[in-house]
Amino acid sequence: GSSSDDNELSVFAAASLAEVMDELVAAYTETSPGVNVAVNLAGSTTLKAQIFEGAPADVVLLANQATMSQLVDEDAVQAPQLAAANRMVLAVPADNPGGVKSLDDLARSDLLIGLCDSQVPCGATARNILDAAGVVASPDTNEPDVKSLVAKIVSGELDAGIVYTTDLASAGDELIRIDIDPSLYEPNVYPVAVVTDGDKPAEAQLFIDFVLSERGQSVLAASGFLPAEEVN
Amino acid sequence: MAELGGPKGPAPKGLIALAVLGAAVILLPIVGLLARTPWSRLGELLGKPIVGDALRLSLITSFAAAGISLCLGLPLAWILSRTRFWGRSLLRAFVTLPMVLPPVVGGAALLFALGRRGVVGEPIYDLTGFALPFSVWGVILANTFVAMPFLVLTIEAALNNTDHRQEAAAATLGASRLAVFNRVTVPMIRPSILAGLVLAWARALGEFGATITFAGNLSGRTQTLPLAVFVSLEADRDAAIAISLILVVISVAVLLILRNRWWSTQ
Amino acid sequence: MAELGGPKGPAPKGLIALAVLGAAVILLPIVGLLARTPWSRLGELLGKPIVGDALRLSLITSFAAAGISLCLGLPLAWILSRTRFWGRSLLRAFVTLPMVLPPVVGGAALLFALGRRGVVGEPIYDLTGFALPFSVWGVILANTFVAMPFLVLTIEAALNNTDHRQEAAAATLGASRLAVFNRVTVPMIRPSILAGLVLAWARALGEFGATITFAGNLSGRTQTLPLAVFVSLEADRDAAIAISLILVVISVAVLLILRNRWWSTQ
Amino acid sequence: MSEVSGLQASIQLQRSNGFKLDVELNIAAGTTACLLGPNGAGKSTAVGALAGLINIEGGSIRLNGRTLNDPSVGIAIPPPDRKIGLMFQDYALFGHLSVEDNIAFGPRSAGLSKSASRLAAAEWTHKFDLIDLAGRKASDLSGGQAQRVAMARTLAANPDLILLDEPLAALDVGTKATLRRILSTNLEAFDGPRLIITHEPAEAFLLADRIHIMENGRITQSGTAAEIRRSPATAYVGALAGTNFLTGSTFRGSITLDESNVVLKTSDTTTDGRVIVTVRPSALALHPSQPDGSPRNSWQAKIASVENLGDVARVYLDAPLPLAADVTPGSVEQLGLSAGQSIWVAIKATEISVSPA
Amino acid sequence: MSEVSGLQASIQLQRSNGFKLDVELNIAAGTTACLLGPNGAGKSTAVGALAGLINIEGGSIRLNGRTLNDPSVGIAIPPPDRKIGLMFQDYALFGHLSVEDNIAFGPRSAGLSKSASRLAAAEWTHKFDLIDLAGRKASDLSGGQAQRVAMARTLAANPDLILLDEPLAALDVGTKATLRRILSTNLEAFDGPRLIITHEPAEAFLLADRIHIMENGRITQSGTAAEIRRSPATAYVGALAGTNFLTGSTFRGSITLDESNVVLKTSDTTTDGRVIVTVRPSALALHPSQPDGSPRNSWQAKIASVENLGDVARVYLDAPLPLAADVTPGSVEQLGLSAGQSIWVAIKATEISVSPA
Ligand SMILES: Nc1ncnc2c1ncn2[C@@H]1O[C@H](COP(=O)(O)OP(=O)(O)OP(=O)(O)O)[C@@H](O)[C@H]1O
Ligand SMILES: Nc1ncnc2c1ncn2[C@@H]1O[C@H](COP(=O)(O)OP(=O)(O)OP(=O)(O)O)[C@@H](O)[C@H]1O
Ligand SMILES: [Mg+2]
Ligand SMILES: [Mg+2]
Repeated sequence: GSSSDDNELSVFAAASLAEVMDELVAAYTETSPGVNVAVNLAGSTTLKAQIFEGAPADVVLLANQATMSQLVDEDAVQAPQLAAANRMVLAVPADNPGGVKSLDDLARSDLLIGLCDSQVPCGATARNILDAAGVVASPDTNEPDVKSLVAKIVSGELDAGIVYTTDLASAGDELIRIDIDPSLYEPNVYPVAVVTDGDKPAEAQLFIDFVLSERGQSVLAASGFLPAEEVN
Repeated sequence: MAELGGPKGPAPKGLIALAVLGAAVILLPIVGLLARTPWSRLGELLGKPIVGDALRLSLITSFAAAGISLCLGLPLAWILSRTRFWGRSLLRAFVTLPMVLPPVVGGAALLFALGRRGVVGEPIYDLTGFALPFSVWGVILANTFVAMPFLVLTIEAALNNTDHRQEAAAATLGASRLAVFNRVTVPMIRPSILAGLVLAWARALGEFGATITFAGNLSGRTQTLPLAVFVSLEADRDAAIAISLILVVISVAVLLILRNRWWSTQ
Repeated sequence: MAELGGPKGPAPKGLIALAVLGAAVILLPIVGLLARTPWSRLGELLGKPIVGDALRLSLITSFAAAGISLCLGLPLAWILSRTRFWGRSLLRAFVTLPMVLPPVVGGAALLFALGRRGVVGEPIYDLTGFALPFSVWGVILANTFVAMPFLVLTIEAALNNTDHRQEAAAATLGASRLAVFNRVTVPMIRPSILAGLVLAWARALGEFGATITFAGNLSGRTQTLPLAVFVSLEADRDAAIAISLILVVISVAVLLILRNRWWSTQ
Repeated sequence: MSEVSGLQASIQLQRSNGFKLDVELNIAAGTTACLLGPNGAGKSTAVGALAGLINIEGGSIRLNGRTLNDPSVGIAIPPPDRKIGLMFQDYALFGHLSVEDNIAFGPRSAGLSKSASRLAAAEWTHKFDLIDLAGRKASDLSGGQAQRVAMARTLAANPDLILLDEPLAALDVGTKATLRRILSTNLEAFDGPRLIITHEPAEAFLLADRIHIMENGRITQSGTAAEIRRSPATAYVGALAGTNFLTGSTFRGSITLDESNVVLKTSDTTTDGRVIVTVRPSALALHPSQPDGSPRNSWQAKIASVENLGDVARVYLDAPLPLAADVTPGSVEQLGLSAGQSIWVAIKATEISVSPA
Repeated sequence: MSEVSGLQASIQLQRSNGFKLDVELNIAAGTTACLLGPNGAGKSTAVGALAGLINIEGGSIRLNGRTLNDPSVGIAIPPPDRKIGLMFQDYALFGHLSVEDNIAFGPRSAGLSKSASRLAAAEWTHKFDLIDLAGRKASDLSGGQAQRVAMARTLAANPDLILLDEPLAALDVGTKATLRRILSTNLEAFDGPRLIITHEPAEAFLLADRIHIMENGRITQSGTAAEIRRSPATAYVGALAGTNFLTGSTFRGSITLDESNVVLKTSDTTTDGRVIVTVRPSALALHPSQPDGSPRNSWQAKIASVENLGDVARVYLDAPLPLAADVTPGSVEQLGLSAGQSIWVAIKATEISVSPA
């Protein structure tokens, strides 16, 4: 890597992990003083493109398995491990204007329904859930990322949408959470890996070890993530 | 025929050098894009139905937004340039804001104002049952919001450049301010009006953040080309590049149609 | 003192109506934004260190990008307007492209060209060990790439509006083309140069997609305000709005400082 | 200020460079006034203020009984509602429009349809001999062509008050005479007051009923051509060569004057009908006895007065014709010229010029 | 074309409206030519082509032996390298610059420093009596003021060829005479050829060594003032009133002529020194015997020839002074004027005008 600082560890992380990354880094610097972690937050695909183009990354933590697989295929990263998982819930605005009670309500045509786009993980999983539940929903928007979907539900522009558990943790009481049967789908996973071209593979592995450690996992759990072993 | 400007002499080397550098900053990345374009898969990638839908929608909404920007922005520019009122500088400063707001925030702002629960949108929705978001009108509004400031500023500057004698002459010939505007002012600044229109149109065509935030992303209804690009980026980068290429082709085509003769008063 | 334009009569009602509508399209969302701003938490939200870093970086990079755009874009506009060469229309069309490319694709294109593995970036990196991405230079470049076209088009249009007599007079007085440019042309179109500069600066200040893709999102190094807004949106929407408000305040302040007197040739 | 027609204006203002204008101008309906004065005297500023293009700070402007401008009571009618036509010193043609559309601009602004205004313009295009240029872009005209178009455009708008700022300055010798004639014919047809700015005293004397001399922002003298010639109030006015004007009818080179029964011969045998006859004071020769020789005109006259103007002496002649003759002080002495004396006056037919009235 | 100094130009071009220009213009170094012609004749086009602002399609332009333009061999020196100063008919001042900076523009372009060019400008500001205006923005000048600044700006650039397009048109009567004098003094100081466009024949006769008449894109006559007056080639030239010019020295109203030992009296007793004397042909009176009366000048002359010009007859007088006198055909008959005859010539002192040479 070309990082100006010899002690700097460059972590490329999915933007949806923005909040929890702050805490992870804080905890890690506590345990390993002297290490300076620089975090680059962007969409998983952007990160992938940056790494392909030679970006100075040491560790990469993505929000989906598919993108990581592409990095693996190109030998851009070493064997990935799973750092965490995330489940999905049905979210409705705090005042629930549509009177949504269950997944079945998503079939109602009088409601404004939002899903993630089928090309992004949360959208693909949401469609799997609907298929499995036998609900035929016609979404009014296919949001390219889950945060903009959440924002629209919070602001009341949408009557309901399928989002991650972690989103409810950060949205607080602005959203009502309706649980979805976990047997209907595979939860989304967050793979983490050492970047092949990085110039601090050892330090990179140390950081990954920390994320997978009890301390790291508890930080993730506090933000609503499931432990990685749940799906491993 | 011999008209205007005889032998000009070579353009100054310094200017050429800087201009070449400037062109390079813009052209190099485009060359990069073309170099990485998956030419062999192009047909397959562009054949998807969502591409056609998005293309149609992009054309409609970008031209509509440019048209609305012109209808509303030209008078706004004129008012800013030709009348004196309290708060004029402030108005001009605020009109510029959509340019600096991150488009996503711009979209959020639109929602706050005109969404189903918005300051203005809520009463409208309660009365008429009509909501702008998630409709093609929402896309056009979002595009107009981000595009109009470019047109307003370009035209206002051009208005400030013009000398006022011809307008004064028109007034003494009995032309009302409106007639002066239509028959003297507008023809005088035609190149800048066109430039403002192109800027607004291009900005609208490339608009992404405000649209997705305000109008959502539904193929065939609100998914424009940039949204299709963005969504594709997550899954298939090649498709994203291929779709971007459509944007490139459209805008080059439009600008070539305008040609040199539209760009000058000559 | 009595100068320029006597009694003007009221502005035409039709124009005022359209201008008001135009202003409303732009102002309503901003009012919406202000209405939803978490005023009580503002101090706390803006006190975070990343905000200060991002603010500093945004100011530096947006002004740098505007400055570079002016240095390179003004000559480019002049060449497009005042010289004739093969491919001029094509060059103009291509110069407009960054306006229509979704910024994320623009950022990708920059990576393709100037990244460490890029068409031009790779040889440079191999020779000098210097890479643009993930540095403040990368941010400035990305900003320049998206911002310069606005400046070029605005100024070219203004150049096409001007009448050539004064330039001709300067030439007969022995001024070289460069001297004519510096001493006659530039002063004549000062308002449009300023407008182009403001457009470019504002576009750079609000730039997000190309920056995050090309320069990354490293707090303190490449994270500008819009990127901070993006990150905050993921976690704390209120913080995002608060940060956006800084953008609003900066740009209103800059535009108010420019005041009316800078906007007109008077 | 109770007159109901014509222009009554009193203008006080200051330009940004500190130049102060303070003038009073009254022009009766149906009459033509000329404004004469040196460069920078404020002539263009004054007409700009009348037309409403420059704000006045004091005074008032009344046209046909209607107050157009009066800062003291806050009245300031905007230019298009004043119906005051102004021909700019630098033309200010609409470069993007054709000559025809420039001329049709006024009629069109008055509410005529496109075709009706074209028709109205065609008339003026014809009057000002611009038919060949009608389709040309106004930006592609020569200086003199542009001036003619500007004049036609102003008159075609049919204003209540006509202001012409140096209407003939760029015209060539031949066109100038023709156009002065066209102009004065067409001005006659306007009911309202007319004001012409000029540098050419001869033009002023030919066109104006009344002449106003402006110097350094003030009117220093007003009066008819004869009054001003007779008693120039300032050095500038004195320098404007005095010229004699007579009216009459001419036929084949013989002029029957209105003022007396003297018949003058002119070398201009092509102009017939009502004319203004101009005789330069220096062209008149005085003789103690009837002269022979080439001068075709001679008559006996009485001297009204003799004025010494320094280099020249001006001899005012009385019956049968009121004329001023300039001679050298030496001649005055030699011929012993004095008031009441009888003297022979001679003038060559080539010195008698006529222009259609 | 082997001369090495002066201007040798032959210009062929067509403007976008179809107007065709085809002229030849040769001006020797140190001499002044005037271009006279009706509106739209192509005068401004011709000087524009000389200055390199309008492309020529045929012909060539050579100045002091250097080829500036020759389409046949592809030479087209751009305007700034021609060292040809052009004063535009509509001034084209830099509105955003002060009067001083407008005048300093040429010196500055020649490479002088800011302060040196200001100094150079100051000299011209002084010569053209523009000191009071020096700090003013050029956009805020009156018409006549702007014209003076434009003239000073052109001369201050110290070009090899000076082209002035109607330099005196907007000036008031007083300023015009003064400026004509300033102009001719300063033109003398330039080594190169000078070309002045004007509509005022008197101006041309006063300023020019050689006059070129342009009509409809062509030169219809070239020659000295006397040559052109003597045999006008076209109706237009004929209409330009012929005026007699003599040179001499004057002292207190007595003119000693170069051409002969006749002493002329003029009423202008303030001008002293070398002068150009102008005498209008129509001011000359012919008498069979010595006239008495006010005319202070009379002498006996021989008639060289008599020409009938229609309305007037022009009598060319020979020794002692070569003058043309206009009389009516009637006088010719009555006095029986014919070549070889002796006749008395009289002219009033007030008709003799002098201007410093
Ligand atoms: N646009 C302007 N701004 C400020 N001052 C001006 C402007 N135009 C003219 N002036 C000044 O006002 C005074 C009067 O100018 P004005 O144009 O009225 O003169 P004028 O009598 O028309 O002269 P001319 O015969 O040269 O046209 C002059 O001192 C002139 O410099
Ligand atoms: N910019 C132009 N484009 C096309 N044709 C023009 C342009 N300017 C002038 N012409 C035409 O060229 C011809 C010659 O014009 P030019 O200006 O040379 O005349 P001029 O002799 O200077 O007349 P004036 O005494 O009126 O100034 C005219 O027919 C005129 O209409
Ligand atoms: Mg004037
Ligand atoms: Mg001309």
